[in-house]
Amino acid sequence: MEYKFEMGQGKLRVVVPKELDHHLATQLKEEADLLIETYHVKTLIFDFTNTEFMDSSGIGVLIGRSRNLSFSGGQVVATNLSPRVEQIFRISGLQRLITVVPSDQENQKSEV
Amino acid sequence: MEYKFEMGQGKLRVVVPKELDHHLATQLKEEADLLIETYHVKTLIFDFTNTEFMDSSGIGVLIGRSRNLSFSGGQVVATNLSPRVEQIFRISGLQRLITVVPSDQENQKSEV
Amino acid sequence: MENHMTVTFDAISENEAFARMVVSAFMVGANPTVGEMDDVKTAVSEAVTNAVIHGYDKKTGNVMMRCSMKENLLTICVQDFGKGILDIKKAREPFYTTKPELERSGMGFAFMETFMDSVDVMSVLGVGTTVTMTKCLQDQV
Amino acid sequence: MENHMTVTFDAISENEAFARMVVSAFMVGANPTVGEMDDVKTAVSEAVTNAVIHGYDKKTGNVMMRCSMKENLLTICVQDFGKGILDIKKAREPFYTTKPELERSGMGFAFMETFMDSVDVMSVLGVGTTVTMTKCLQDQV
Ligand SMILES: Nc1ncnc2c1ncn2[C@@H]1O[C@H](COP(=O)(O)OP(=O)(O)O)[C@@H](O)[C@H]1O
Ligand SMILES: Nc1ncnc2c1ncn2[C@@H]1O[C@H](COP(=O)(O)OP(=O)(O)O)[C@@H](O)[C@H]1O
Repeated sequence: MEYKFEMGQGKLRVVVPKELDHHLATQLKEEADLLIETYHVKTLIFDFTNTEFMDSSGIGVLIGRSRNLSFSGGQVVATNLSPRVEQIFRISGLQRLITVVPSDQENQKSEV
Repeated sequence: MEYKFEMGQGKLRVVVPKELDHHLATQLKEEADLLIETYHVKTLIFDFTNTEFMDSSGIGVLIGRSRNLSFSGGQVVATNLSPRVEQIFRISGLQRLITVVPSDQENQKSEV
Repeated sequence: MENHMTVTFDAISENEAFARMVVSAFMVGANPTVGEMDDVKTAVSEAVTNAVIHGYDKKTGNVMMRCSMKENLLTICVQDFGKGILDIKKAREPFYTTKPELERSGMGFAFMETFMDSVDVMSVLGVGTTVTMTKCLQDQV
Repeated sequence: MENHMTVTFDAISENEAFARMVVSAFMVGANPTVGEMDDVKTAVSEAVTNAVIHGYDKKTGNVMMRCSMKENLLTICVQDFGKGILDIKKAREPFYTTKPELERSGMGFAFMETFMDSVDVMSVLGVGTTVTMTKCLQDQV
């Protein structure tokens, strides 16, 4: 997995892999949680630029991180959704839990 | 399959599919033979630009066309071989039967 | 055209991607749309993941996937020989999961239903589970 | 990592490409080089084509392909339940073919041998043929 930090601002950007299924979701979860804890991440950004496939296992990871971060006053943001990933967000109701930010906007505002 | 003629000069250029196996070789053979007969083709050019895969069934087709055309004083030429297809030509000894022409040269000389 | 295929593989999470690739390779001959491909891959991914996680837990086992194509009708059957489902009706409810500790969303069956035309579940405790799904592919002209 | 897979499919020429895609999907987890992928795809293509053309002629039937990966050793077994081979030694000779009318080159077994580390042929007349091939993939660092 690819990660990008912006330290001091407590931001972590996770570049989601090409296919986010149960196998990769398990890996992503473990690695991201370690970084979140170590660096006191407050804003977790899932960048779906490279993601062509996501199933319900991916949804579980996003909901889980969103819940964990909300306990510590943080938030989860998703960006660069392909039409397919957006459809998955819509069907599962994920949009109501997680802020989806259009790519350019997110770049301007957070500059991560 | 994709075909290109240069009439009057008796030339037929066959754009070989991405994967030349037994299944597609059978198709290619039938279609090409019909054109060769109909248009009295004397030079048959196999253009491997798009070809990533070829097995021994492909070799059979090339040898067969080469033999048929030599009966009528024609010839078979192959061009735009990828390193993999070149390797297959080398291993099977196809180079000794069929003229392999570098892409640019073939374009200049025959202008098909 | 008619075609059939059966594949059996180890119930490990690495093979979730393998199953998706196999079903893609099987259906590509029928010239499906990209959307249809994605739908089927998602449904297969859900069914195979369930076999790995719920059917076998962490135990070794095999997953069997059978596919058939008859004209435009694709039928996919994903079978495991694992622990089986106690209450199929409850299992199919959206958000219902017996493994919240693994952060399962409980959306697996809901996804299969969304992306396929029909989903049928057969299960016997201690024997295993079979999920049969169909999808009618659009005629490509 | 260890992994296993068995796939059975209709003996039709459309499935030669399917078999190549399945073996690619199976071995991709072992991180092979592009050259290794091409070698294995070619060998599988030869064995499956032989099952379709020679094993079953124009008759219907099934081809079974079993793959296993143990550390870096890939083993592939392609089996048909067709007419079998009378003289295996002769069949393996380069340029030998019993179907020159189909413009077979007689290079199928030669290609399997070139691209794999070992090729083993078992055949019983009227029962079928099993070709077992192995290839040791290079360790990718
Ligand atoms: N193959 C299976 N074997 C045993 N139990 C299963 C199987 N598939 C599904 N289940 C049960 O059905 C429940 C709901 O499945 P699903 O909707 O896919 O959600 P999730 O996988 O997120 O739990 C699972 O939590 C599990 O208890
Ligand atoms: N699966 C098979 N069943 C029956 N005969 C076979 C099989 N595979 C190969 N053979 C026999 O071995 C011969 C040589 O095979 P091969 O080297 O692959 O060349 P080709 O396929 O071009 O004939 C074939 O012509 C055929 O007689």
